[in-house]
Amino acid sequence: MSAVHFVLLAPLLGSIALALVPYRRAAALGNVAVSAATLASSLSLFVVEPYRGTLLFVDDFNIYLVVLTAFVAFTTSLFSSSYIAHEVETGRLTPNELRFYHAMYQAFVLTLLLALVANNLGLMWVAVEGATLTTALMVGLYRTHEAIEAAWKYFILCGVGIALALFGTILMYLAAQPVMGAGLAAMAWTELLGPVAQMDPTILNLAFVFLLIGYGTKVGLAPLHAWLPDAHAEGPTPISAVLSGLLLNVALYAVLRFKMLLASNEGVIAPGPLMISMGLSSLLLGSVMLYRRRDIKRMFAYSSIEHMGIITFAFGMGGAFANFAGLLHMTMHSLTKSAIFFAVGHIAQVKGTQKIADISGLTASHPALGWGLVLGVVAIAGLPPLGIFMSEFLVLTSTMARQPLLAIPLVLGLLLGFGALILRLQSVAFGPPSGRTGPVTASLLPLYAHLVLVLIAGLYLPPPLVAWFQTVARLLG
Amino acid sequence: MTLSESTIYDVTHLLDGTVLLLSFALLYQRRLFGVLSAFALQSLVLALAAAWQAFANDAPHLYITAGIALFFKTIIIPLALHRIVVNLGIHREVETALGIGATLIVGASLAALAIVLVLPVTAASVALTRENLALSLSVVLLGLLMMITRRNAVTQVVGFMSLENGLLLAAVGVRGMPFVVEISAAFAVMVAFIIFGVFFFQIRERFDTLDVSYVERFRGERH
Amino acid sequence: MSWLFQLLQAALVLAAAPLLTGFVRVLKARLLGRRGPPLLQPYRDLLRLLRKDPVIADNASWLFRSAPYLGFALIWLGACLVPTFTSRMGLGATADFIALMGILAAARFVTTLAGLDVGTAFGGIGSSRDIMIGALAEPAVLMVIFTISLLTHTTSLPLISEFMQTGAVGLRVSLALALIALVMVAIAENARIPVDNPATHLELTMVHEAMVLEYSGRHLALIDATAMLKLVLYVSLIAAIFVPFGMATGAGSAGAIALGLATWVGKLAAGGALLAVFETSIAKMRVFRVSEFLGGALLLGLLATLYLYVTRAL
Amino acid sequence: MLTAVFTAALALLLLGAGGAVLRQNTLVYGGSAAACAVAFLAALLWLLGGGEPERLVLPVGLPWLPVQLRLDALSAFFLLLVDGLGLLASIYALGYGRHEEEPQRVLPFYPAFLAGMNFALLADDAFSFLVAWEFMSLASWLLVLASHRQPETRRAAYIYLVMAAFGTAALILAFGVLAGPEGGYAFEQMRQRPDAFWPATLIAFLALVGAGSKAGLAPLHVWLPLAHPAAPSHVSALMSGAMTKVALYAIIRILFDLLDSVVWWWGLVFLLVGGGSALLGVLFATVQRDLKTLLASSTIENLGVVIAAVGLAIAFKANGLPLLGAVALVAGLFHALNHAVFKGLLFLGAGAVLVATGTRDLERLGGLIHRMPYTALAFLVGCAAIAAIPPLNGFASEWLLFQSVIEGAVLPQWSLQFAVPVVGALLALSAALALAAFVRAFGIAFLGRPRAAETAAAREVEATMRVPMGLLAALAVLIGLVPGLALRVIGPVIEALFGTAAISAAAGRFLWLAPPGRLDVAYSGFGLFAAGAVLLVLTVAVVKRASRTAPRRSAPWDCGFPDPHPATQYSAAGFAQPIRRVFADSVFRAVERVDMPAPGEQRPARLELRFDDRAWTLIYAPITRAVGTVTERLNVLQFLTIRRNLSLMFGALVLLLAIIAVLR
Repeated sequence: MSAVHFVLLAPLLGSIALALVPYRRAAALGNVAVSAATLASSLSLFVVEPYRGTLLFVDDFNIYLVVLTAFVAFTTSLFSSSYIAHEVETGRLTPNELRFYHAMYQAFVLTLLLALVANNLGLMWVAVEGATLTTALMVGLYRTHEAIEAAWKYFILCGVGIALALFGTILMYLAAQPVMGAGLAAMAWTELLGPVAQMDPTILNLAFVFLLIGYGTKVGLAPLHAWLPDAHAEGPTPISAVLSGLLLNVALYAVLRFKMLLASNEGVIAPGPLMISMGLSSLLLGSVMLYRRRDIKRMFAYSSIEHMGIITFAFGMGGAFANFAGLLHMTMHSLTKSAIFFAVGHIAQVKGTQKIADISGLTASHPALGWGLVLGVVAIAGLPPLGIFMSEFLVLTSTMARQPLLAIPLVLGLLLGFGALILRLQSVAFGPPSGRTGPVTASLLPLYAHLVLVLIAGLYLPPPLVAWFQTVARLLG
Repeated sequence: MTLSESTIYDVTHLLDGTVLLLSFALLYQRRLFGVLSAFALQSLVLALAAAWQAFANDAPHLYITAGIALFFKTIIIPLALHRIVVNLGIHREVETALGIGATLIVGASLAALAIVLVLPVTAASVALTRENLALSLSVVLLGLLMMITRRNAVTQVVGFMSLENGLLLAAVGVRGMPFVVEISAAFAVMVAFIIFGVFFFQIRERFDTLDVSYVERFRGERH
Repeated sequence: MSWLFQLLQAALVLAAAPLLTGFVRVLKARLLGRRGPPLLQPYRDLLRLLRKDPVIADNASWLFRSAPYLGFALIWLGACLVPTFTSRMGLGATADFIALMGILAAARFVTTLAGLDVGTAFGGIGSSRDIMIGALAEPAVLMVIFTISLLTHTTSLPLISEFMQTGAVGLRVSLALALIALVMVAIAENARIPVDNPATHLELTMVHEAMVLEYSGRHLALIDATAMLKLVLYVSLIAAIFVPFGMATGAGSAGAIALGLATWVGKLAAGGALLAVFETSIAKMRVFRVSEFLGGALLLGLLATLYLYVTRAL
Repeated sequence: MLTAVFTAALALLLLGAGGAVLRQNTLVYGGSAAACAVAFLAALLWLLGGGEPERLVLPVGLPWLPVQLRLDALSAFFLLLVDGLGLLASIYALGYGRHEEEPQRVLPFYPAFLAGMNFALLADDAFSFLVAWEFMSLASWLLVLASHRQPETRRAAYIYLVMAAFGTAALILAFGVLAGPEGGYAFEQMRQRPDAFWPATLIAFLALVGAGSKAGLAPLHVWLPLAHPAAPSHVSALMSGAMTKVALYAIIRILFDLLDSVVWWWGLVFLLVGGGSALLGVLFATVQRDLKTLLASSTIENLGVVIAAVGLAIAFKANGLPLLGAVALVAGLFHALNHAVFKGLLFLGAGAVLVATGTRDLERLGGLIHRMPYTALAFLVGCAAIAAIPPLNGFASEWLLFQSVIEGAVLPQWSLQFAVPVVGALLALSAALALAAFVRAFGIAFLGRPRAAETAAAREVEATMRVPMGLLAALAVLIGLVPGLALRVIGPVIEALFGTAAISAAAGRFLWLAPPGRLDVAYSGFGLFAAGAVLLVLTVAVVKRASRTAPRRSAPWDCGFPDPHPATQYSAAGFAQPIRRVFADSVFRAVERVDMPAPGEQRPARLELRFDDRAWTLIYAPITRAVGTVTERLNVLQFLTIRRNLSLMFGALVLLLAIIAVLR
C-alpha cells in the first residue's frame, strides 16, 4: 500500500460509513473528518517516493492537483457543515437525503482523486463517468422542478460527452495497439509517452477531437457548456463549489494529458488552435452571458465557463509562460471560485433568495460576508494583488508578444466579463442594504482561508510549486 | 478450427455493416415501436459481432460483452421502454425536429465524413480495419444525430444507446483491448439505464409525461 | 539708463491716458457735428471722482475694495512693458509679449471677480460677458504672438520692435492678418464700439459698465483711469509691433529719444483718430455677435501663422 | 533613499491593513502623513543629491523575476508630487475625516491607495508596476464607493473601474510587446531590447491609451468627472493631483525610457490628443454646476496640456532636436507639478466648502468669502494659479509651454508645422477658458450672497484643514515667483532622459525662466511681482492721499432696483451661458428649455438646462447599446432545449471532424 492508496481509501471508506450514519451532526463532522484524512494522506504524497504503478501513478502534474482537490474538498466540507445545518433547520433537506448527500460527497471526491491518479486511460474515464453520476444525483437533491431539470440536462449532456470521450479513448488504444501490442501498457500514460511518436497521426487526430469534445463538455467549454450553469445554480451550494473548483479542473486535466501525449507526435494537427478557438469561444460566451443573469449562483457558473476558456486558451497557446499561467490560473480559479460559492451560499441563505435583484448592500448589512464576496469577485475579475492577475498578466503578455491578433478577442472577453462582474458586485455588495439583515451563522474560515491563499499567491509562489508548474509546463510543450 | 484472415474480415465487415444499416433504420422509423424494434435488432447484431470477435480472435471475455448486449440491450431495455410507452400513454408517433428524409440525407453525409476521415489511415497502423473504424464512427455519429433530430425522450434514450452501440462496435473489434473498456462500456449502459429510470420515475411523478420539452419549461431564470 | 527710461515711460503713459481718451471723445463729437467736451475733461472727471465719498455695498468684501487698485496697477504695469519711445527698458527682460497677455488676463481676473462680489444681476451680467470676450480675445492675441515671433524669432517686445524697425520682414500677408486680428482684439478689450459702448449706461447690451456698476468715488476713478490706460497700452502695442518706426533703439542719444517721444505721441494721436472715425461709422452689435467677431479674430490669427508656413515653404 | 521610500510605502500598506481593524482616524491619517513625509524627503534629497539610480530586489513577485524596485530621477520627481500632496492631504484628512459618514470605508483604503501610487513609481519591472498600478485603481475605486448609498456614486465607481481595467489591459499589452516572446519583464531588459518600427508604434499607442485613460485624455475621459468628485475630498485631491501624474509617469517612462527611439508622427497624435483634451476638459469645467466636478473636468484640461507638451517633446526628439525636446518636456513636467499643487489645493478647498455647507452645488453656494475667509483666500490663490495668472506657478509653466510651441516652427514635417500652431491655439483657448471657469467657480461660490440657508450658516473649517490649504497656496506663489525651485528638481529628470545638461543653465537662474540659449526671451515672475508691487503701492499711496474719506456702506445700487433675495444674483448657469452658447452645438449639445407660464399664471418660470458629453453619446452609448443587444440576443442560449444544446455539441463535433478531414 502506498500513500496513493490511502488517498483513495479514505474517501471510499468514508463514503460507505457516511451512508450508514443516521445522525446529522455526526455525519457533518464525519464528512469533515474524512476530508481531513484525505487531505492529510494527500499531503503525505509530498514526502514519499513518487508512485508509479500500472493503474495508478503520481507525477509532478497530478500531485499538486491531488493536493488541491483534497484541500478544496476539505474546506468545502467545513463550509458544507454550516451550510447543511441551515438547510436541515429550514427543512429543505430530510435526514435520509442528508445521508445520501454525505455519502455522495465522499464518492464524488473519490472519483475525482481516482481520475487524477489513474495511470490508465480507461480507469480515468471510469472515474470521470463516476463523477458525473454522483454529481448528477446531488444536483437533483432538492427535487424542485428546476433541480430535476438541471440534473436531467446535466446527465444527458455529460452522458453524451462522456460517451464521446470513451470513443476517443478507444481510438487512442486503436492507435497505440499496433505500436505497443495489446495489453494494459497501451493505455497507460507513463508507457504511452514514448511510443506515441510512431503512432498513426490520423487516428490520433480523430481521437483528440472526440476527447476534446467529450472531456470538453465536462470542462464546460462553449458550445458544450449548457449543463454547467443550471447544475451550479440548482444544486446545494457546496456542490456548486466543488463542481467549479474541482470537477472542471479534473476534466481539463484529462484533456491536457492527451495534449501532452499528442505533443510528442510530429504528424498530428497541432491541438493548440483547436483549444485556442474553444477557449476563446468559452471566454466570450461566458462573459457575454454574465450580463443578463438574475440568479447569483448561475452568474458565477458562467464566470467559471469564462475562466475555463481562459485556461484552455492559455494551454492552447502553449509555451513556457502561457502553460505556467494556465496551471496557475487553474489553481487560483479553483480556490477563488469555491470561495465565492462559500460566500454566495451563506448570502443566499441569509437573504433567503438567490436573485441578484433582491440582494444589495451586503457590505453594510453583513460586512464579513460582503467583503469576502467583494474580495472574491475582485480576485476572479483579475485585479491585483490577487493570484488570477498574475496568470492573466502572463497570458496576455505572452499572447501579445507572439500572436497580437489573438490578444484582441482575449482582451475583449476579459473586459466584458470584468464589466459584468463588477456591475453585479456593486449592486449586491454596495448600496442600501435590502431584505433580511439578521445575523448569519456562517463559517467564514474556509472563505477567508481560500482568499488569503489567493492573495499570497498573487505576490509570492513557493518555489516547489513553481518547480512543478515549470516541469509540467515543459511537458505540455 | 482456424479461420482465414479474409473470412474473419468478411464476417466482421458484414456484421458491422448491418449495425450501420440498422442505425439508418432507426432514423427511418416513424413509429415509436418501430424504433424500439430496430434498436433491439441493432443490439442483437452487436451481440453477434461481439460473439464473432470472441470466437474468431479466441477472446472469451468478449462473450460476456455479447451476453450483456444480448440480454440487456436486445431484450430488457426495449421491453422496458415498450412498457413505459404503453403505461404512460406516450404518443406513438416519432416526433421529429428534422424531417425523416432530411435526417437520412444528413446521416448519409455523416457516413461519408466518417469515410473521408479514416481514408488517410494506413492499414498497418491501426488495430482495426479502416472499414470497421469508419462503420463504428458512423454509428456513433448517427446515434448523436438521432438524439438531436427526435423530440421524444424515448427516442432520445434510444439514440444515446445506439451511440453506445457504435462505441462497443469499435471496442470489440480491437484485438487485445484490456478488459477495463468493455466492462466499463457495459457498465455505463447499465448505469445509464438505471439513472434514466430514476429520472423517468421522477419525471412521471412531476410532469406526467416523457416529452422532454415539458421538462424544459423550467430552464431556470424564467421565474 | 534703461531704468530711467522705464520710469519716464511709467509716468508718460499715466499722463497720456486721459488725454488720449479726451482726444477720441472730442474727435468723435466733432465728427458727429457736436462741439464735444473739452480735451482735458477726463482729467477733471477723474479728479472729481477722487474727491467724492466712495459708497460700498453692505456685503462687499475686501476683494471688492482692492480690485480697483489691483486692476489699475496691473494695467499700468502692462503699459510699462510695451515699448513706446524706446526699446531699451528696465523691465524688458522681465516679461515678454506672452507675459503681457498674462498681466492683462490677471487684470481681467480681478475685475470680473469684483463684478460678482456684491451679488447683483448687473455685476454678474457684466462679468460673464467680459469673461466670454476675454476667452476669445486672449487666444487671438496669442496667435498674433505666434505669427510675430515666428517672423522675428523672439517674443520679447523690445526685440520685436527693433526687428520690425529694420524692415527685414517686409510686407507680408501674415502681418496684415495679424494686424487686423490685433486691432479687433484691441477694440473688444477696450470696450469700444461695436463690441461695447463706453458711453452708455443701463443698457442690457453693455458689458464693462455693468460690471463696475457698484463702484463710486475713488474706486470708480481708478477704474476709469484703468480703462484709459488700457487704450494707451493697446495703441502703443500695435504701434510698437507694426509701426515701430521712429522708436529709439540701443543706448539712444537725446535726439533719438526726442524723436521716439514725438513719433509715439503722433502714433497715439493717429490711433485715436482712426478709432474715432471707426466708431462713428459703425453700429454696436448684439452681444452674441461678439463671439463671432472675436472668433473671426482668432481665425485670422491662426491663418496668419499658417500663411507664414506656406510662404516659408514656397 | 530607496529603502526609505520603500519602507514608507510598506508602512502605508500596513496602515491600510491596520485601518481595517483599528478604525482610528488620527492613527491612520497621522501615520499616512508621516510615511508620506519620509518618502517625500527621501525623494527630494535624492533629487538634490543626484547620483546613480538605486535598486532593490524583493523576494516576491513573479517566480523567475522577483520584484525590482528602482529609484531614479523620473520616479523621484513623481514621488515628490505624490508624497508631497499625500502628506498635505493626510494632514487635511485629520480634520476632514471626522466629518466622514462611514469612516471605515475610507480608512483602510486611503493608505493603500497612497502605497499603490508609491509602488507604481518605484517598480522596475512590468509585473510589479502593473500590480501596483491596478492596486491603485482598486483602492481608489473602493474610496469612490465610500458614499456607496448614492446610486450615482455607484455608477461613477463602476464606470471608473471598467475604464481602469481597460487602461490596464492596454498597458499589459504594451508591456507584452515590450517584453517580447522571451518574457523580459524587467524594465532593464526592455531598455536593452531593440524595438522595431511597428511594435514600437504599437507600444506607444497602447501606452497612450492605457495610461491616457487614467490621465483622463479625451475621449477616454468620461469616467473622470464622475469618479474624482465622488470620492472624499482629500481622496479627490489625490486622484486628480497625484494619480493622474502616475499615469503621466507611465507614458514618459515607456516613451522616453523603455523605448529606444520615438517617431515624429507619434508626437502629432499626442499633440492633437492633448490639445483636444485640454479644450474639451476646460469647456466642461466652464459649465459644471457641481464644484468638484468642475475641478475634475479641469483636470482633463491640464493633463491634456501636459500631454501636448509630451507630444512636442516627442516631435523634437524624433527630429534630432534634443535640446528643444528637453524644454518641451520641462514645460510638461513643470505643469504637472503645478497642477498637483493647485488642483490639490482646489480640491481641498472644495472639501472645506463641502464640510462647511454640506453641498457642492454652485447654485446653493455664495458669499463664503465672508464666512470662510481663510479658505476663500487659499481657494482664490488656487483659482488664480490654475487660470494661469502671473506671477503664480500656473502661468510659469504655460509660458514655458508656449515658448516650446513657438519653437515648433523649426520642425521639418509640414503636418507638424500646421498642427503645432493649431494646438497652440487650442491651448491658448483652453487657458483663456480656464480663466472663465475659475472666475465662475470662485465668483459664484465665494462671492455674492449665500444662495441657500446652509451656506449662510457656514463656518470656517478647523486648523488641520486650513494649514494644508495654506501651504499649498504658499507653494503656488513660491513656485511662481521662483520657478528655479521647480526646475531644480526637474533638471535631473531631463538629464537622465535626454542625456543633456540643457536646463541646468536655466535652472541656475532661479528667478528667471528662459528657453536655453535664448536669454533675451525671459520671464521673471519675481520681477513682475516686484514691479507690480511697486506700482500698486504707488497707486494706493497716491489715491489715498488724494481721497481720505473712509468708504460709506449702503445697500447695493444695482441700477436703482436692489433686491435682497439671493435668487436675483447671477447664477452659475447664467454665468456660463455666453460660453455655453458659443460652444453649445459643437461640444455639449446643450439644450435649454424655458418653461414660461402663460400671463396670469402663478407658477414660476423655469429654465431647464441639459448638456451631454459628445464622447459619451458618440462612443460609449453605442458600445453600451451594442453590449446590451449582443447580450440580449445571446441570452437565448440560456433557454435552449436540451436537444438544441445537444445539436450545438453535435455541430461542434462535426465541425472539428470536418476541420481535421480537410487539414489532415
